[in-house]
Amino acid sequence: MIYLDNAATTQISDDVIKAMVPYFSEKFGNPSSIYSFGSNVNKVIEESRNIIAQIIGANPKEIIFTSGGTESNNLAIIGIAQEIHKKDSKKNHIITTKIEHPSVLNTFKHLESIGFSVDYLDVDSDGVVDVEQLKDLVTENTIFVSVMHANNEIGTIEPIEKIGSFLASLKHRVYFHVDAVQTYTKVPIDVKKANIDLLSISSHKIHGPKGVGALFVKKGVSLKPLMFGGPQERSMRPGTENVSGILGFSKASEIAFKDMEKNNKHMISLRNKLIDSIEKNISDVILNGAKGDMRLSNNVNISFKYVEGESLLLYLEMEDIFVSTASACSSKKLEPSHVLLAIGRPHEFAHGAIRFTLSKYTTTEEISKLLDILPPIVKKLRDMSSIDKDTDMTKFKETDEHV
Amino acid sequence: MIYLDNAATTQISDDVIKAMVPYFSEKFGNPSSIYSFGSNVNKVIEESRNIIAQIIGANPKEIIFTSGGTESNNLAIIGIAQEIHKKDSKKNHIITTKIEHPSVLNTFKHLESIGFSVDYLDVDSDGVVDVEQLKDLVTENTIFVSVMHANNEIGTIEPIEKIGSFLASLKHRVYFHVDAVQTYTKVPIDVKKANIDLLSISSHKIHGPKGVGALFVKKGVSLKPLMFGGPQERSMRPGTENVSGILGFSKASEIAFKDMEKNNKHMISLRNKLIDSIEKNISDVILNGAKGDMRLSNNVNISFKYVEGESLLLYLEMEDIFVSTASACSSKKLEPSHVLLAIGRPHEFAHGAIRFTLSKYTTTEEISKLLDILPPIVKKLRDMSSIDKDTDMTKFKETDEHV
Amino acid sequence: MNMYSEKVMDHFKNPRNVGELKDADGVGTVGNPICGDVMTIYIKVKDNIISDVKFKTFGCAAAIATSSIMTEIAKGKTLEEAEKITKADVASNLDGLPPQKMHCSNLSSDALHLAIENYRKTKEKK
Amino acid sequence: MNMYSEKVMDHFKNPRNVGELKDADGVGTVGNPICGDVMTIYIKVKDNIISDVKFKTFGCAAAIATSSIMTEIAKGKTLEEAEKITKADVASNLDGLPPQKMHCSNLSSDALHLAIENYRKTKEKK
Ligand SMILES: Cc1ncc(COP(=O)(O)O)c(C=O)c1O
Ligand SMILES: Cc1ncc(COP(=O)(O)O)c(C=O)c1O
Repeated sequence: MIYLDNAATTQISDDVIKAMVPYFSEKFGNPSSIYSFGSNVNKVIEESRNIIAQIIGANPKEIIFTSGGTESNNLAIIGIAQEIHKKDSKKNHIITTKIEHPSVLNTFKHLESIGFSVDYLDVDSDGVVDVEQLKDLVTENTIFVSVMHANNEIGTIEPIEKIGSFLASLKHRVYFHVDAVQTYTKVPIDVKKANIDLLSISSHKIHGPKGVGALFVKKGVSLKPLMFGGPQERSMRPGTENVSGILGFSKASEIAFKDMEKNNKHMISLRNKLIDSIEKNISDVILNGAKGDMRLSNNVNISFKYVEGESLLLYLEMEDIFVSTASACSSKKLEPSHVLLAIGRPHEFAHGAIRFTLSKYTTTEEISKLLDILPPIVKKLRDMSSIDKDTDMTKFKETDEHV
Repeated sequence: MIYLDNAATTQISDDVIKAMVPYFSEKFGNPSSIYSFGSNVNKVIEESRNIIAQIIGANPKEIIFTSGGTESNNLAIIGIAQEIHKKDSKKNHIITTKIEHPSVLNTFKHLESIGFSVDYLDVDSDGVVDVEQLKDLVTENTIFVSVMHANNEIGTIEPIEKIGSFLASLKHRVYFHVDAVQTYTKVPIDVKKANIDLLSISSHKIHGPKGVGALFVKKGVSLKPLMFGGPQERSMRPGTENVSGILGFSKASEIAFKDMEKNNKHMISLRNKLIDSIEKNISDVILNGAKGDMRLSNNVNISFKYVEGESLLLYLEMEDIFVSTASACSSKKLEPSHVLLAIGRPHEFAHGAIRFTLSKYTTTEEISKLLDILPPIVKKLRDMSSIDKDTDMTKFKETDEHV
Repeated sequence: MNMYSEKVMDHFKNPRNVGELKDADGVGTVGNPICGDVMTIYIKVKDNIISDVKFKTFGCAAAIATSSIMTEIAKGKTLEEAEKITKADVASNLDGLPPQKMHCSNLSSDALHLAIENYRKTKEKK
Repeated sequence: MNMYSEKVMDHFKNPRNVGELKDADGVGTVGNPICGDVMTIYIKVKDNIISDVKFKTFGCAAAIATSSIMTEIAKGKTLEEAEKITKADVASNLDGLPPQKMHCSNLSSDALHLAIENYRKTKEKK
């Protein structure tokens, strides 16, 4: 198997599994218990908090464990919007970008539906958010701005430090949330220096277990919780803690952070080889997303014109190669990716986009094999295709109804 | 170690761990992916849904996986309250009992704080909810009623079938939520026969992993979600699924359900032995909760007068015996249990309550050892105590301020 | 296993009758690259019978497989029989399609019907 | 490890000076069974010095341990010295207490001070 869908989810490292298993069997106590068999388990949670806090330049008390990136995003966005709006009802404006993950976009749509005023920032053809537009849009009634650290589909890294320092320079307080699910332990970050108030991360994207994530909540920032119950996570996120999950997440964080530079170097070299060879050996392709340093180390996203992404994906699957057509979350939908449309790709090219996302486990041999297999598959599908470079696309543009 | 805190959390069975591990390592795909490596993982989720649905008499489509009992309760309560109130703003009344778990009570307090009108039903001295009072309180504006299936502290089983059929007999639609976290795979339930609309369950109470639970949502009942994002769990609960957790939960459910009768028989016999021997060998004790069939098979809750619970707990811990003083969730608080106060125990006895909760793994030898160790510990603490049966409690009653 | 039946995967992997018919008697194109599917069906007609049929498709696996099976179903049928082919026929010949892909079977029957219409119109004009 | 220091656990496990002093010169009781803690401290006074001290406590481990350590601290002190014992002294002599249990160290110093007050009042009357 050649697994190139690491932006969707990753394989757990053996060291992480080994660390987790005892917390299923012998060490199964409830961390809320006052006896040692429970409070020892609680200590593991506090150590995990410490490890993750250090990686992002936070204080351990500023880390709240959640059930994943989606919950972290929801808690941050709904939590700060409700909290601030409750205190000052004039404050009702919130800002994000057009290329966020559905767990941000749909949360904004929810807030919009209950009366908040929302602006969605444009991005340029590389997918870089328009900071000048942001500066124009922020008002005294703006509660917060949410911008992802890097896009999950096209891998473009956003200028969050610039946005953070702009927001920090304002006279009125505008909070800053960053969805760092795709960059955590890949792009270094210091939440203090970047003036971030809320930062979302997820375990299963960094070779940790699924179903666990965290939210950094800057000291002094208070959120309306999504859920109510026991006193866990300072009542911001009640419920018996997913102990083995939290431990697995911190272990995976530790391993990934230690080798960050080495892993990035490895992935960047394979990423560049993949992009360069495809551009050289296959005609009519477009790289989606930024180039070089502004691109995530493990992301390659290419539109193969005149070919539909799902077909390409399934032909690759027959060769035991696993890639993605869009964000894994929306892969059951038929609409083309909102991210590719936002960077200005015509629909017919947006449909032909394939995302290859590497991990530290990806090898040169795997990339070479992919590069052997890919051109004949693209050729076969193009030979079969009813459109090509001579097709007059304008004749289709009128209808937008599905037949 | 003699572990008698199985209402707080349980040890995972080896079979469950064995079933989970492959979904950490080889089978790590994202269930939302369209290629087989992901969709095979999705199949595991659907099989798990099936298993759990069968146990409670539901349709698989009616099961939504969550991060635990707390989230299930929050999703049910906030979800139905918001959904119905949005459609008909006159509907603003909700009812629960005084003895619910904090994840229900604090969620009601939250709804109360944003304007819902709330009634908390009384219970009798056994902890049985007052159904006649419920009948008096229900109005045309009542949205739903939430009653736990069995109480987590004192083990009293509530007449939920009676409540369900009363609610179903009303002319106007009043929804029924049941927190079945403590009874799932211990007390048989059929959600259809009991006229239940929403039912919460949790994995880590039945020898499954922590951080996973489920909510039964009857076909046709729609809830406002707590979180927004991808299309997982029919958009009612987005986020990459905790695959190994869900599988572990269904595996644990299967095992527990298969042996339900056998396990109950075993636990009831040990439970009765424990209650009878304590009542016989230690003076001035009171059993908290109902007797016989109306008591959960694994729960023993006893107030040892003139002794404070935490001290007793820690003396037992020195003997490697683990018990609880109140609900694990609130065990860091100093206030006596709201449940023991609701059944009318005076504060000084409420402070001396110890909960022993058994599991299928509890042995006769363990119970015998406990019964040997307990009387001298109680005696030592009573000898040390500043109150006894001759103390005039009334002289204390005036002050209620903490010194 | 992905979401498709073995039959769909077989037709997707080894599509029958791919290509153009240079001297086609009728051609039908449906769909829209904006939606991600464009199908063209070419037919040769001899004595009121579809004697040859080919397709070209830009689209997902379901679009390709429905095009392929459609060519097999249509070949050798009279025009009247071919006009009666429904999307349900297409889907059932493929042992079913996932719900969100059912519109593809629509597309291929529409393309065939358009090709027949095109043949009739051309003949009238002659 | 539970939330308590080894020193707390030692005093909880082997409390010093448990019991009543039948012929006590001063007795102080504080706390409330409603809150879960009641402490009684008994003192014997000789030449303005606390010559003996005992306690009885209904309460949690912290309540028992603070009572126990208080008897050790107080014994042999002059009344004036004993009156100056603060809750901080008690907590630090136990190598600290969890935040939510700090009120227990309050209780034991209060109980001692009440016992001294009781001794003084009784003496005046005589
Ligand atoms: C950028 C981004 N944000 C949020 C998420 C959601 O994280 P999770 O799958 O842990 O809910 C994802 C992954 O799907 C993501 O890529
Ligand atoms: C009755 C009851 N409801 C809800 C919960 C919460 O479940 P979880 O710990 O899975 O969040 C518990 C356990 O703490 C419980 O006993």
